[in-house]
Amino acid sequence: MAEDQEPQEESLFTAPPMAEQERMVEAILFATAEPVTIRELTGRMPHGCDPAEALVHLRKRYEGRGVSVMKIGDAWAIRTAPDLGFLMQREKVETRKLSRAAIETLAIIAYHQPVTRAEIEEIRGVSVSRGTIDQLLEMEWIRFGRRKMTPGRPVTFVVTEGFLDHFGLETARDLPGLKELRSAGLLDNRPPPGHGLDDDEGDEDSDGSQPPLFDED
Amino acid sequence: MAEDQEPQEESLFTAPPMAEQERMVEAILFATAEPVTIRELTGRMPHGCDPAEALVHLRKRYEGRGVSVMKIGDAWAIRTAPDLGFLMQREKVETRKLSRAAIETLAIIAYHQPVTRAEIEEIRGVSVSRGTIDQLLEMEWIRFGRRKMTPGRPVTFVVTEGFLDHFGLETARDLPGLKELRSAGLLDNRPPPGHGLDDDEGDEDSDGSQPPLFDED
Amino acid sequence: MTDADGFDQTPTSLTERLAAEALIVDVDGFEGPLDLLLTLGRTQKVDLRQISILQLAEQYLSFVEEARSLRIELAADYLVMAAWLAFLKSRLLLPPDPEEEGPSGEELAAHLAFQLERLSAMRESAAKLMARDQKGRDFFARGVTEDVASVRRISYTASLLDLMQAYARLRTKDDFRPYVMDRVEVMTLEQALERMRGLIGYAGDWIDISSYMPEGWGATGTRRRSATAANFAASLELVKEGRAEIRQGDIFAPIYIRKKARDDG
Repeated sequence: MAEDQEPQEESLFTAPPMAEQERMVEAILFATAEPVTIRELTGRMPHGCDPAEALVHLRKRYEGRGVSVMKIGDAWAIRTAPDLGFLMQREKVETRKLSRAAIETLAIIAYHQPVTRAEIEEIRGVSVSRGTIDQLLEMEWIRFGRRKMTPGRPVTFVVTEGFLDHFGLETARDLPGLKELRSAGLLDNRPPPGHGLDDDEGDEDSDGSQPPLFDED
Repeated sequence: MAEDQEPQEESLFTAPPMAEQERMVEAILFATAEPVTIRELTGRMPHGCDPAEALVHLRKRYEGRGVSVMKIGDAWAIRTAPDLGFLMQREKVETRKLSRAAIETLAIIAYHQPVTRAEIEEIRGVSVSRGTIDQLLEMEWIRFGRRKMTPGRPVTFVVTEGFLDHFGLETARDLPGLKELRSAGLLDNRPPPGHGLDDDEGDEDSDGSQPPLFDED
Repeated sequence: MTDADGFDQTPTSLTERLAAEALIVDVDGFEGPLDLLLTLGRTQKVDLRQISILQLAEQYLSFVEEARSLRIELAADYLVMAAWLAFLKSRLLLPPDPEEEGPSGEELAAHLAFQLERLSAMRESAAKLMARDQKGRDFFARGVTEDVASVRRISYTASLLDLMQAYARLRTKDDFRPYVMDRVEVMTLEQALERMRGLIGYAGDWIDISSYMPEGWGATGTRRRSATAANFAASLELVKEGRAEIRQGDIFAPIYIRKKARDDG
């Protein structure tokens, strides 16, 4: 144990060569099924390493290979190339079939996040059952976001890194068609006409004094 | 999914190019929980594939990388390169105070070096456990000095550079002398009669009958 | 489907009739009135942006009418929507009343169109999302994972003060001699201050003032109380003199003291 300290102490000043750092990142990413954050990589690699740079090299190295280096939120993981899925018949995991309500709710949360339950209901035109939200929470595809600064301070929902990982998304900004939806104004939170007069609704901020927290992500 | 069948049928006659086969083997080895035999690879890959040859290529590709393609029994798997095993540990450092026995022994060595074990025991009035000495040696705060030219030629202990470094001393002679200790108020408190009864001190060892194992934990 | 033959009183073409029946039979399958409106709207075979809200309102109202004639019970929210659409319809048909407050029929219709378009867009997005490659179906994570062992390394530490106190303890044991104090149970502020002044010089770090307790003063309640009080008073005195800093994280939390960095220069 004591001997191990020395090279580490030394490397405070001289980090291993980049090729070596790339090997280290490769080994760490191969060893786990979960995405690994840069922070964790930094913590596990010798002092002075730059895992972010090593990842750039590693990602390039695996381009077009049977597995690829993927970015998921702030974390990184290696995944098999999607075109080879047919070879993995045996590895397939039966995911619980989601109801239409659950799929729609999930999509609304992903595209509109952070979004309150009332907003989801407004979009779907129907109340959201507790079970739907619970199921998505349990699958760890959604989580609670911060509360809205509107009367009643309702909780919001956002999608998780597990969601991004499952659908192979780098960030929620990479959701299919997001840009088009936004430019078409379909992601706006447009209150019903005359709604501002209606003061018993807790979650709208049609009065101009509210800070516009909606589109922060 | 059904579309995937077709190329397989076709490939009865034309196997995919070797580079493609290599990708397939790579993806299978990556995603499978157990080492995979050639027989199984053959079964999973399209007809006409030669996984054994693909493995030769793949193995070469991973030479010197952070992971390597290894044969385990008669099956194949991707494993962390042996020299990178240390990355699979997350070190948590927990800082604890040295036991009273250890700190006293250390103090005696610092003030009286080079000092034999018998001398330490004489000053402490209690036998010094092997564990205490070992701990200090392991911490690299003390080391063996030269043997004393007295009968039995006992080994002596001295403090190390690491010790001086930790305590911010240039030499052991910089340690405050008895006179300074006294003027600093460190020596003016005489133990009251029945010092051993001092029950809010957990690690009392002034009583000679105490087995010298108390400080090992 | 064969049961449908009994409902020939509906004066519509066969295909229209079948479509309407399919809708009604499916009424449980609708995710609320907005979903039903969207389905009805699709039968207009125009882009949702060009949809006629007036026509849609009529379609909806006749759907509800039909359901009633078939004695199909509709959930309350479908009826609320019907009432609202009837109101909207009247607003759209009648010239605007300048006396009336609130949004115009056009504004309400525009918002409904927006809601339908938004719902439809979210449906499509949901479908696109589910059509993506998915982990565990199309691409896969590592099959053999290696556990990251949490190695707990214990690092022992001691301060110079610890070292000196330890040595002092040993040396005082040697020249121990009976000692009589006038007031055995009382430690005076002067005594504590004298001691602390000396000790504080060696400690650069925050140190719990209870660790400055003189040896032998922690045993009995009276002695401990006296020493604690004197130590605390002495600490405050040192802070007042500008020689030390003192802090406490919380009520009843340990009180820490450290030598104040000299800033008189």
